[in-house]
Amino acid sequence: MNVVLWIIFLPIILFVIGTFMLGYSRKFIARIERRYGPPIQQVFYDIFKLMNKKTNISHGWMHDFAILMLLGGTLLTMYFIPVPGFSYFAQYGDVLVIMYVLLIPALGMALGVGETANPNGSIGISRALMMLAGYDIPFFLTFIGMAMLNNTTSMLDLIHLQQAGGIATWGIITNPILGVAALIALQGMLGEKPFEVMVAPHEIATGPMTEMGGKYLGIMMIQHAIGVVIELTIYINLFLGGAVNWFEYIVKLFVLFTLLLSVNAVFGRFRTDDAVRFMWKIPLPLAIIGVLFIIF
Amino acid sequence: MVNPILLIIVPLGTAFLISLTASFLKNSTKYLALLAMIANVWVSIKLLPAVMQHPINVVIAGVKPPLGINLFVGPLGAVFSILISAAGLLILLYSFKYIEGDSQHKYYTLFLLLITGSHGMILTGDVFNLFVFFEILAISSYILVGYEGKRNGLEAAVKYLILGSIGSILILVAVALIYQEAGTLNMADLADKFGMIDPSKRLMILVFFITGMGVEAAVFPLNSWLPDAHSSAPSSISAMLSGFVIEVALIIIVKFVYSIFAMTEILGFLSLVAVITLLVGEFAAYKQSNIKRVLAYSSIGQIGLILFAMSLNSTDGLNAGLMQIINHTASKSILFLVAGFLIVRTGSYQISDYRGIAKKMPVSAFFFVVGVLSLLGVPPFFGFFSKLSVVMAALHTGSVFNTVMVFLVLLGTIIESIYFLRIIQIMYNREGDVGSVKEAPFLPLLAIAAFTVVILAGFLVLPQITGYTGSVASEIVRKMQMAQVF
Amino acid sequence: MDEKMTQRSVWEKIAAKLSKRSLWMLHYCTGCGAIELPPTMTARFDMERFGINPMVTPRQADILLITGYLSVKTLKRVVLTYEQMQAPKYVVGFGSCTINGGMYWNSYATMKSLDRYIPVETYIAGCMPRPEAIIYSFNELIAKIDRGEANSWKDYYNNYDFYRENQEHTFEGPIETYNDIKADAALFRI
Amino acid sequence: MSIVWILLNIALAGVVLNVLFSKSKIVQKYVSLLVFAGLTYFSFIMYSQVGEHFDFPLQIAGQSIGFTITWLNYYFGIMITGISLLTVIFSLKYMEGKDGSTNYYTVLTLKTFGMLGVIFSSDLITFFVFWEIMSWSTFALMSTGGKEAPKSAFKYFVFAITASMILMAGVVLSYSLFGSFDFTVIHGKIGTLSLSMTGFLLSIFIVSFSVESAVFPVHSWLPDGYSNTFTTFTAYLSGISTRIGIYGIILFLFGIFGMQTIDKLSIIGKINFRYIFGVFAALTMVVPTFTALYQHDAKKLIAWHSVGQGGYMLIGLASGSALGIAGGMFHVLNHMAYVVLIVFAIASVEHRTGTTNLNKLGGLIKKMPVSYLALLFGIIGLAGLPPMNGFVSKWFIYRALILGGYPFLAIAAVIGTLGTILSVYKLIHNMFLGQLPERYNNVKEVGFSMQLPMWILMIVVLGLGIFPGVAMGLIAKIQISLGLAAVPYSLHGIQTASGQLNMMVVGALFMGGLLVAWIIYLLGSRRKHISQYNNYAAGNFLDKNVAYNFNYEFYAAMEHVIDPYRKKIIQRTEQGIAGLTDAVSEYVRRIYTGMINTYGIYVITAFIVTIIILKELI
Repeated sequence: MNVVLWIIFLPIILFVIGTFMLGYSRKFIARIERRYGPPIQQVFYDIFKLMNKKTNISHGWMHDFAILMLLGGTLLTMYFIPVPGFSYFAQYGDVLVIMYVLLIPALGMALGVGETANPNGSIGISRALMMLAGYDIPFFLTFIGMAMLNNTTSMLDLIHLQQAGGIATWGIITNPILGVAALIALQGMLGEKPFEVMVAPHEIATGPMTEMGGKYLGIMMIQHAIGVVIELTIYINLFLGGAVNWFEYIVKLFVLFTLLLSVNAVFGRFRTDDAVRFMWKIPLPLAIIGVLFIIF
Repeated sequence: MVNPILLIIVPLGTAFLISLTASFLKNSTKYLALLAMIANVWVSIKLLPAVMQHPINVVIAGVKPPLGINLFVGPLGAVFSILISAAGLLILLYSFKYIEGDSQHKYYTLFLLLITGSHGMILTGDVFNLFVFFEILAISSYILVGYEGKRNGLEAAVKYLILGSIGSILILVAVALIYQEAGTLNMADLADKFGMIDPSKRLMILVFFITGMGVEAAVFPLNSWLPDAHSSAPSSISAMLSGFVIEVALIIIVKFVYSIFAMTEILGFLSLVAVITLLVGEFAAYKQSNIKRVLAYSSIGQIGLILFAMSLNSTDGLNAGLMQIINHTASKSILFLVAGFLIVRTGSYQISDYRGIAKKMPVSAFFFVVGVLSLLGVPPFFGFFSKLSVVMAALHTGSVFNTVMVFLVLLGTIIESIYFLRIIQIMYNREGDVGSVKEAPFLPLLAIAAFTVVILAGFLVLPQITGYTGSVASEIVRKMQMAQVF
Repeated sequence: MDEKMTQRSVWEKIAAKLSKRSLWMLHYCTGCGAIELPPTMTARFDMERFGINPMVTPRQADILLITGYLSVKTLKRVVLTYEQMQAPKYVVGFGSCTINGGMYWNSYATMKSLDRYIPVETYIAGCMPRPEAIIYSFNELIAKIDRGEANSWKDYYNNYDFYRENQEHTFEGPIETYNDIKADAALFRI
Repeated sequence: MSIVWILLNIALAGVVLNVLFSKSKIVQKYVSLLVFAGLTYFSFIMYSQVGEHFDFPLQIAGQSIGFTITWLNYYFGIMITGISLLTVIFSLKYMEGKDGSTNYYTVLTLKTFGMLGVIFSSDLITFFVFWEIMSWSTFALMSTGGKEAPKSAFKYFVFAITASMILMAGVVLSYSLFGSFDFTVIHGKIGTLSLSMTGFLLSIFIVSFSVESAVFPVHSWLPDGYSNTFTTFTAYLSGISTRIGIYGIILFLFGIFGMQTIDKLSIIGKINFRYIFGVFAALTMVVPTFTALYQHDAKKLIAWHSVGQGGYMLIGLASGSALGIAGGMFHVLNHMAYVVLIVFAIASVEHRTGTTNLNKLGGLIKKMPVSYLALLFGIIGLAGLPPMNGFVSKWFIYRALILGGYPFLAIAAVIGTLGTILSVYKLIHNMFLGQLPERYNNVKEVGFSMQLPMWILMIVVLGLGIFPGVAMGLIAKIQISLGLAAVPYSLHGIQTASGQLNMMVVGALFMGGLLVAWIIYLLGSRRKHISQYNNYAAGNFLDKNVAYNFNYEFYAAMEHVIDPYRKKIIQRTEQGIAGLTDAVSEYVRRIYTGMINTYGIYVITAFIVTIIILKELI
């Protein structure tokens, strides 16, 4: 019964947290730019407005289905990630499964955008996929490193091992090099500056979102809200010892997010090849060094 | 029982008969040659079972060896006789359509002399006669190389003549030394007495003999005449020169080293030379654009392979080498014979001019492919089994040197397959157009087909073939003894 | 019109209350007025306070801000862009040029009145209007949405013939936007 | 009569009939269909004879030679026949009116014959003979098709003959070492061999199989060879032909040499034979996958992937753990299913549009939805995303690598996967998504006989993804028969002490996620489908005369990043070897100057050298 309730309410909870976090991010950026900024619940309004649009256009059935795949894939990922109090599905899939299901939304999105036949969209997807190759390699390597360190590929076990020994056994303490590498990669994963060349509104008209309007964009924003939480949670679970209760969890989420946002606020945008090069030249060697530390 | 001397006398006599009757028989002399060759094949086949029981020794002119001269027909002689006469017969059939012109009787005379020389070299039991037959073989082949009378043919013939003469002089010196030191020219007698000769003299005999014979056997670097000669001779002659003439010279070297001089110490050197010969041949063939030069260089490579197998100092090796000889005779004859009509039909030696010729000459092209596949050692053709046994024999010795050599041999095969396949691809190119080219006539195709049958059906009678070659091998590997022979 | 306004359901009232807080703006900046937008967006006036954000494609936008004069050529683009937007959509005419041609009133090449071609929700008068005026008019628009009066976009569907005729007259022939407005009106029940 | 004989005889009869009826394509078609249906049937029922052995009525070197049925070759047997049958069904329509198709079914049958012979052989000689038949028929297969085909087939041939020669050396060497050709006898005696000899012998075999399975430094024949032939052949070759090399590797690594022997071959610590093998496998995954990014031809792109995917199988085998080996073997099946599906989709497009050039296609999803769906299933499998089958086997492999302590091999696998996602997206985008060019406005979906194989494979790809247990049962049997530990599998995945995988849960959750998303989607107002020309172009008017699709140099930025490495290392190495052979040949050729005085010098030199050397010897 408990599980069923969690299944129903987990997406809603994460969605609420996610929207507030996105709202928070807009407020945060605005304050850094010495603006007043929108209210923190602004993202709710945006999503509601988009869902409430009277007309919607689509370029074909893949365009429709891509949106479903995007959100569906994200929900799938969400269930496999242990959050405080709920880790029922985490036992059926491990870090590797998470690594791979994380890619489903990206692929779904890419297919839908492809069907819109908009060159800006295609360029955006092309950039997004190249960025994916950039940041995912170091990120996955840190996954692998952590899994090897603890000799388990189950995220649940990783959390338990970190929580058992208190703060001294957190991944970021035991293996700071991997932690830093993963943090940089996470910046790219969230698509924050300087790694947001796939959206680049002034250049390619928001890339993948070019032809997305109305409820399509709305669902994308819902997915984005949940996705941000998921990606941050993965990092927390791997390196920051997971969370015992929801308070700790939310604090960790906000602290981590603020850290990333601060970087976001003061950076320009890397070109795609520069971003990929950066990812392969800084976080990847860091991750390799970290893994070497684990082996020897 | 038939007398093996017929194998020498029949072609020799027919050769004289042809030149005598040429003035009125004109081109029909070729039928005389045909009769002679058929007789030869018949004799050699009749000989085989008997020889397998016991070697035959024919004393000539009633004087017994070691003073008299004799023919010694062991399994080696019998098997090679069959090889020579069968290949000769088929090539003769091919020549009927291939050789044209008024003075054909010259061709057939020389052809039969070449056969005579080959038989003689294999069958004789006497070192001096070996030299005589060698001269018959060499001189007839010089002339045949230049038979077409074209510029490059004559040039090649002269080169061949000069180098061949050096070779025969060396052999002659060797023969003289042998007579001086051992006091005998009979092979079996020599085998008995050779060990008693002073080592430095032995060395000189060995060197003179091997280098002299090596010229004809096309061992590197004595083979420089071969690419020119084999490529500018008429294709039927090329087939013969490549098919059995160089092998005859080679087998003589091997026979002397093993069973007469009994100097198996030098076999390591020979196998090194063999592998170098192989690699040189294959690499040189790799970039040729003239089809007959490709085949000629490939013959050098194959000779290397055969010599390698035979210098392994084991019965298996000799056996494998003999099988490889059979394979090479059949497949290289096919290739040269097909190449002959490719050249006749297109008027060009250049491989690039045969683009798409398989459409116009499908049968020839097919035979060519079969020949190539067998030469490369692709199952289930005969070549596969011979190459397999070569490799097996080499690896069976267990020495590191031979293992390395095997890999070099296989490297040679790779190179060989690359250039051969390139030719096949050009022949089977779909876009190519060679104009109005006709298929080769029936009779030559029949001759080629007979060779093809050997290759294709070889593996069905494999046990029998290995049986014969095995007894040849054991004959070679055993030291000849006067007492055994008589 | 008035009848419809009064007959709004509760849901529609709530929806309007929420929707007015999020207006995404596509600015069509061929004229000089665009220079007034950066101050409106940045720290001094901060339009984002009201949930108004600049957007780059018509698919995502709610407001089409026409900043300045329109020639025949640019007007075609404006019509296309307008038709590509998702309803509900609001056109804001910025500066006198969109109202009466402004200082180009006697030019042969400029359009005198924007609302002959597409339905305009609000105008911002002035040459050029200051950011305060822009903020003010956006607030007016928000209030209008809240009241349920911002329905000019329906006019394009319902009175399409009128707009079409004016467009064809000016463009000397039809333009192909691959939008069947009348079919859309039936499909989306507008 | 045993089923192996029936199989081989049917295949041989197929070859003969095809040759006899080479004039009538229709007869060829239906004869082949019948032959392959028969082959498939008999190979599937063969499990009843597993473990039995059949001799040829012929002996070589006093050794009886023949065939045997094991679980391993049963597994490969059903793959071969199954995929051949699908290929034939697909070809029925595809080959209609194609130029140069008279040999099509003949070489296909011959190739199948060769492959069946290879996998069922129980001794080295049979193995080698059929191996040769297979290589030559592959060559024949590759040389049919387009204009470039003979050239690229030639390239294959050079590699194949090299491999054959090495294999021959290996066969003979093991005969001279063990005195037998029989696999089981050799397996029994393998322990008596010295360590260096074992390593040498194993290297010989592995190197020669590596060529057929296109392992990194010797892979370059594959992409051109596979892509220049008929597209159906591309499917057949990528799907199963390359994997016979993998069969050889499995057989020799585990069946003949055995795990214990291999683990003894250690250099320093972890750097053992398996690790070195794994490094090559890792390079095989990474390098070709990123080369695929550059391709502008759909077939070539997939051909490069079929090289790269081979790396996953090998790295799974190299990991040495039960899970990894199971993953490697399972990946063979999975790869076959999705790669053939992908190539069939490409073939369908080619059938209708006449091109596979990725820069020329686009937007076909509107015209050919079934082919699109097929390609979609295929690329999800290829990229290894859940819930398709590719994910399961890749999961096994990753897990084996991580837990086995090979992080860098694991990351190579990840890099490969990411590269795969990039290039398969390019494939599907440039073919089916984006702008539909006006010239393809009248294109139709392919007919039923071409759709049928695609539907079957789609079911297989998804079915094996959700129910991997179906294949795992067989793989567990293979592992046990090879003396390895079996993977504790269930119908939906595996279950071990340190974690489990349940594809049913993954699939169900995905479905649930889709359902939720659908409900949210329905909450919004209705949508309409619009024309592709009704599109945002910054206010520009689009119509059929405007080519606005983005597909040329899709990953230009990535190419900038990896170009330097690629050019420097890979291309130069390849050119180097070819150049070296040419140069050597040129120098050797110059030995024969054609001048008689030089030749005279040669003879004299030879004479002197012979004296010197022989003097030492005697």
